[in-house]
Amino acid sequence: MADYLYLIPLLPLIGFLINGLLIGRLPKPVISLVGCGSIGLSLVLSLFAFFELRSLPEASRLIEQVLFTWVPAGSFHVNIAYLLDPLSAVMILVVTGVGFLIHVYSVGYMAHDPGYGRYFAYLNLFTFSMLTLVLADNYLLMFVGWEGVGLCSYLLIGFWFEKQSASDAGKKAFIVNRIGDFGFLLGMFIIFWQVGSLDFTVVMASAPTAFVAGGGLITAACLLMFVGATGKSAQIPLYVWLPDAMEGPTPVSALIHAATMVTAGVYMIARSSALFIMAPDALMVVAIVGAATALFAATIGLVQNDIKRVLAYSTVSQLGYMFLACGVAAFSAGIFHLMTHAFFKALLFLGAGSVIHAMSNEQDIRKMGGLKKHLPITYWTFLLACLAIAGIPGFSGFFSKDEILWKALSSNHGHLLLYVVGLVTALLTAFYMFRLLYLTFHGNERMDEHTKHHLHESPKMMTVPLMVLAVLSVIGGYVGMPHVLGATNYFEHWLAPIMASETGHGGEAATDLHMSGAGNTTLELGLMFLAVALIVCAILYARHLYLNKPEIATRLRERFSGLHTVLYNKYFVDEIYGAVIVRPLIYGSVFLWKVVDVVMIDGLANGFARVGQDMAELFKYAQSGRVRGYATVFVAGVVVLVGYLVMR
Amino acid sequence: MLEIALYSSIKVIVVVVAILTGCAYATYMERKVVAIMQHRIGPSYAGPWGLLQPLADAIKMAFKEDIVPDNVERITYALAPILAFIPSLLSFAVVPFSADFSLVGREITGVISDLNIGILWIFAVTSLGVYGIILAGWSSGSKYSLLGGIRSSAQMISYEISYGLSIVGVILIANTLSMRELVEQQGTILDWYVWKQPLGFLLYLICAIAETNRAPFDLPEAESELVAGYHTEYSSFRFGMFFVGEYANMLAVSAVGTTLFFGGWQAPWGAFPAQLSIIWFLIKVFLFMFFYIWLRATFPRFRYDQLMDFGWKILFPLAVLNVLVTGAIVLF
Amino acid sequence: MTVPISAYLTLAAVLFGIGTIGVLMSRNIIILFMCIELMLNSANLALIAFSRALNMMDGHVMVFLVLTVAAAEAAVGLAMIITIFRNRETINIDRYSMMKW
Amino acid sequence: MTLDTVIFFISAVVAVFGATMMISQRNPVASVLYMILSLVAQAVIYIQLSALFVGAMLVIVYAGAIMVLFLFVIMLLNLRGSEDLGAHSSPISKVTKYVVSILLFVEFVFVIKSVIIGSPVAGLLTTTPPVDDFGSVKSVSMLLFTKYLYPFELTGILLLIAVVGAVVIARRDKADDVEDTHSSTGTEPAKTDEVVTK
Repeated sequence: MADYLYLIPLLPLIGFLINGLLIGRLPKPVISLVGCGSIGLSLVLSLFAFFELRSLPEASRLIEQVLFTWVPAGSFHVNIAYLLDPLSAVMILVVTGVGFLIHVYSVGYMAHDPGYGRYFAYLNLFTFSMLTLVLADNYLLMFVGWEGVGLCSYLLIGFWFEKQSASDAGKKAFIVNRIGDFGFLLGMFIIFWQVGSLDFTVVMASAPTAFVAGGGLITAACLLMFVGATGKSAQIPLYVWLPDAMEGPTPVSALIHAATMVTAGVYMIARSSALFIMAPDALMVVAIVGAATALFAATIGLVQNDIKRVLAYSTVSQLGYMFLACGVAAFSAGIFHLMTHAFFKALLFLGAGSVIHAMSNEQDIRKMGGLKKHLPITYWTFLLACLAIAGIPGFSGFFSKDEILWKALSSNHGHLLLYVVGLVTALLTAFYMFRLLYLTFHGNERMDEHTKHHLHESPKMMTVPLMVLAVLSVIGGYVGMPHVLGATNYFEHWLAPIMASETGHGGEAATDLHMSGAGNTTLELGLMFLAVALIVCAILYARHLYLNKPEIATRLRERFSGLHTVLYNKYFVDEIYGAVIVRPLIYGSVFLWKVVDVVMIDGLANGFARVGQDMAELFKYAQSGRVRGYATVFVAGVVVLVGYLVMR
Repeated sequence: MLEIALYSSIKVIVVVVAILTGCAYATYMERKVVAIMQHRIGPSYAGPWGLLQPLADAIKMAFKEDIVPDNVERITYALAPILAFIPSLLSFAVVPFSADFSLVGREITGVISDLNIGILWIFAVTSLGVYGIILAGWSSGSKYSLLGGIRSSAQMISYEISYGLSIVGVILIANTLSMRELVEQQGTILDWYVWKQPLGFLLYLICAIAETNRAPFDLPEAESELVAGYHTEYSSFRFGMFFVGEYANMLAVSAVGTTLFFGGWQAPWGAFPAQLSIIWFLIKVFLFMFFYIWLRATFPRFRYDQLMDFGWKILFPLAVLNVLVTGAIVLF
Repeated sequence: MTVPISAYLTLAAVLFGIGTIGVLMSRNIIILFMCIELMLNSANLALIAFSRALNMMDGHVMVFLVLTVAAAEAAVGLAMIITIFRNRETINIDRYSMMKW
Repeated sequence: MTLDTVIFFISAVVAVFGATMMISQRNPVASVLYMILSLVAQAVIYIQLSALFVGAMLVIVYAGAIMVLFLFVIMLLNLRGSEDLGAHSSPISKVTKYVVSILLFVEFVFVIKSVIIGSPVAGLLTTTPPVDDFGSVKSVSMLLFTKYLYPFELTGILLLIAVVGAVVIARRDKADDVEDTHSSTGTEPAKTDEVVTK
């Protein structure tokens, strides 16, 4: 049963090995075939696995495949084993599905890059790592994938390593991720210490007995793991790497920094839901950080001029949403938003890539405009994505976002403040997304003549994935329609068996509301309409500002120039980090280098060497090179030896 | 005890005298045979048919002035001819001349000493024979002599191995190292080991010629290249000793070859009066000597590199092959 | 036999001592080499004497093996001497001091 | 004085004389000759000890081959003992060397006196006659190819290695030859000048 499971991560690994070991020796079509084909096969297998899982009875939807024992150290026993359950099934579908589309898109996008083979090798390695992460059946193997995606993101962000900013961004991503990883590791240690195992099934099953609910230990473990999640999923305070990561090729941004890798943190928290549910304090932290990040990033997104940067902050903001969902114990809502976000954010990035491609690598939206007629497919798909992310009813983003907002208010862990922040963020999101849309595709053509001359719609290889993603962005949400609209929330139902709920029993999450009755339904519907109305207003205001009366925007900017500067410079967070953390670190390092290392350690080592040298200088005369001298010593030795034997 | 010593001494003296005479007449024989082969007459003035020529030579050598050049190593220079001469005499100690016979009521053995490692003795002694030549070449202080000496030592080392291996076949078949037993095993002409060891015999013959520095292997004294090689600086009696030593060596290897491959003193048909069996020994040795001289009259000299190549690349592998094949046959 | 084994052993010791002195004192590498051979031979003599005394042939085998080793040693050693002499034009072992610091 | 004693005495004296002369000669050829003398004397002692085969081998291998090799090398290098080996050693080191050597000898004698004499071995040589076949080729070979087969094979390998090693060490490289001729042609005039000025 599903014994092909291991093939799902293995195929990309094979693709990586083929492309990686034969770098520079394969023709481009072969590279493309290997790169896309391996992911495509993984996708097919994932679909098989998904349907196989679906055919099982609800209670036993869990397929575990143990390949071999990895670490057999006493009581510490770790397998290389893959676990397929509803959660990981969703994840592998998202990863392989979106990943496959992005691979295909990359064939067109990277067609003229000299590092074509390397690019696909990295991409495959990344997919392998991500699949390992989501399919792992224990924390340690998950950590392997976790580190793997970190490594790949470093490699891919710095793909154009000849560019200083790109390699800096790569390093930044790596280092910031490290900090988070450290927290994750510590959290893992606490879990192992208490539970004695790292297997998900064991941990989740024994968590209620191993930990005291709401106790300090479980809170610490959850917070530490959340630190890891903030690193990987770009939350405050470790979000700084993500906007810089836009230095990589655009499909990479789409794959890593929008659709898959950044969701690892959300996935991890959802995976550990049984633990988090026992630590309300940690959940609260998660919710607050998520909400704060969502708002914070959205405000920055308002004023950015780089098309990819806007999208990057949008990603950070949307990830905040997901954490908000997790923080109010609506894990399935978080995963739902993860999925829909993967669709439309990938679409947005790929669309941006298409624009950049057409604009000869120009990324500044102030120099765009009026691209609608030049790039019709890109425009329409981009528009669909914008509608989706803004939360217009009927599009996927609406369902997931609405669910999160409702849960933020209605959940046991929810709060009015969280809801308000979420709502404001939604408004801001709609606003800046349509600002982006209008500036890019509508209005005057502000690019120079040369670029204008070269404007062209992207090749089929790129537009087809766009269209597929557009379809997904639109219909992706219908699997999770809210009850209030009279539909069945298939998605929540699907995930219910493994998502911990307040009562500790699976399958009841859907009815887990502390308010009940018709009034409740009315409230939900009312809020839904309120949100939609506000969002539509925001969109219209954006249209007013950036399409009809651009001068108002300029005037606004001048009036609030102080605020604008702060926002434009991302609240000076990078600078603050630089002053508070990096600078002292450098001074400390210089001290260690100049004083401790050079003077003390090197001095000690050199001193030993000096002593040895002086001794050698003294004793070298024994090595006269005169054979007879050696022979004399030798014979003298024999004399002593025989003498000893005789006298004994 | 004393009696044995006495008889042994008598035997030794008889053998030594016989060998010296034999050497003397071997020179006569060589001159005559070569002369006839070259359509000359050879020595004919001293005595009937020149038969006293060796005596005349001996007298001449003994009375010529003994010239010792200035820059010779004197002790070595004096020692060299003796060293060249004595080992060949010593090797006769284990060669059986005749069957045991009784003379005036006494049992007389046909060998001076029947060592059970007779063949090894011969090898030990002949391996010492090279020192005469080497030291002569060295001590003379002349470059021709030195070249002769070096050539001789290299030649000896090269051919000694094949020489030793060539008779291993015989030893393997005979299962003894005693010369006497070897002869006794070769009762009739059919038992001669030359038939069982044709390759071994051929190798022995070639190596023996090389070991005795005879043509075509006479590079240490090659007249046309080195004047006279190792004995260029020798004259008078010392030269005579080299001269005699060379013939004594020839006689020794001939005697050993006879013993090993041709049944020694055994008559071809077997039964023969013991007292006269020495005749067959002499006949066979004579034939060997004749063959030697014949070769000298026939073949030109080897070039030095040819000599080395021949020794190492042909004789040595063949000798090893001979030993291997013989060993395999004896074993199975 | 009337000669006691101690006489043979003493002779071996004397030869060994002479060899030792030769090795230590001789500056001529060829003579030095021969002294080593002499020392080997003195050991051989002791082996032979013990063999005879104990009526065991094992000592003879040992001598045989020692002879082989000596032959190998001489071959390699002399080859080295020739090579070194080609470069240094000397057989004075004290001038073969290129192995020093 | 029995015959045995006489033979031993004479051989021992000759052996020691040869060895002593060997180390005291300046001329290596003379050294070789004395060495051979000593070896032959030792061979006589071997034979006196019923080691016929090994004795013969001693003469054949040492006197017949190894010493010829020494002579060959001496002649090849044309060493006449004329090279001034100088007196570089300090008196102290000279004395040290003598003292060390003599100490070693004294210790040996002491061992012989204290261990051998008085032990059961001491009398064995004079009382037990050699067993049949003692020291013959057959009996030595039997041991060699049965009990000591592996050491025997190992020494065979050692010899092979030594042969290869000797060839490799003593061979002149072709490239060296070319270089030699170049350099010799280059320096030849200078050399003749030197000779002339001398």
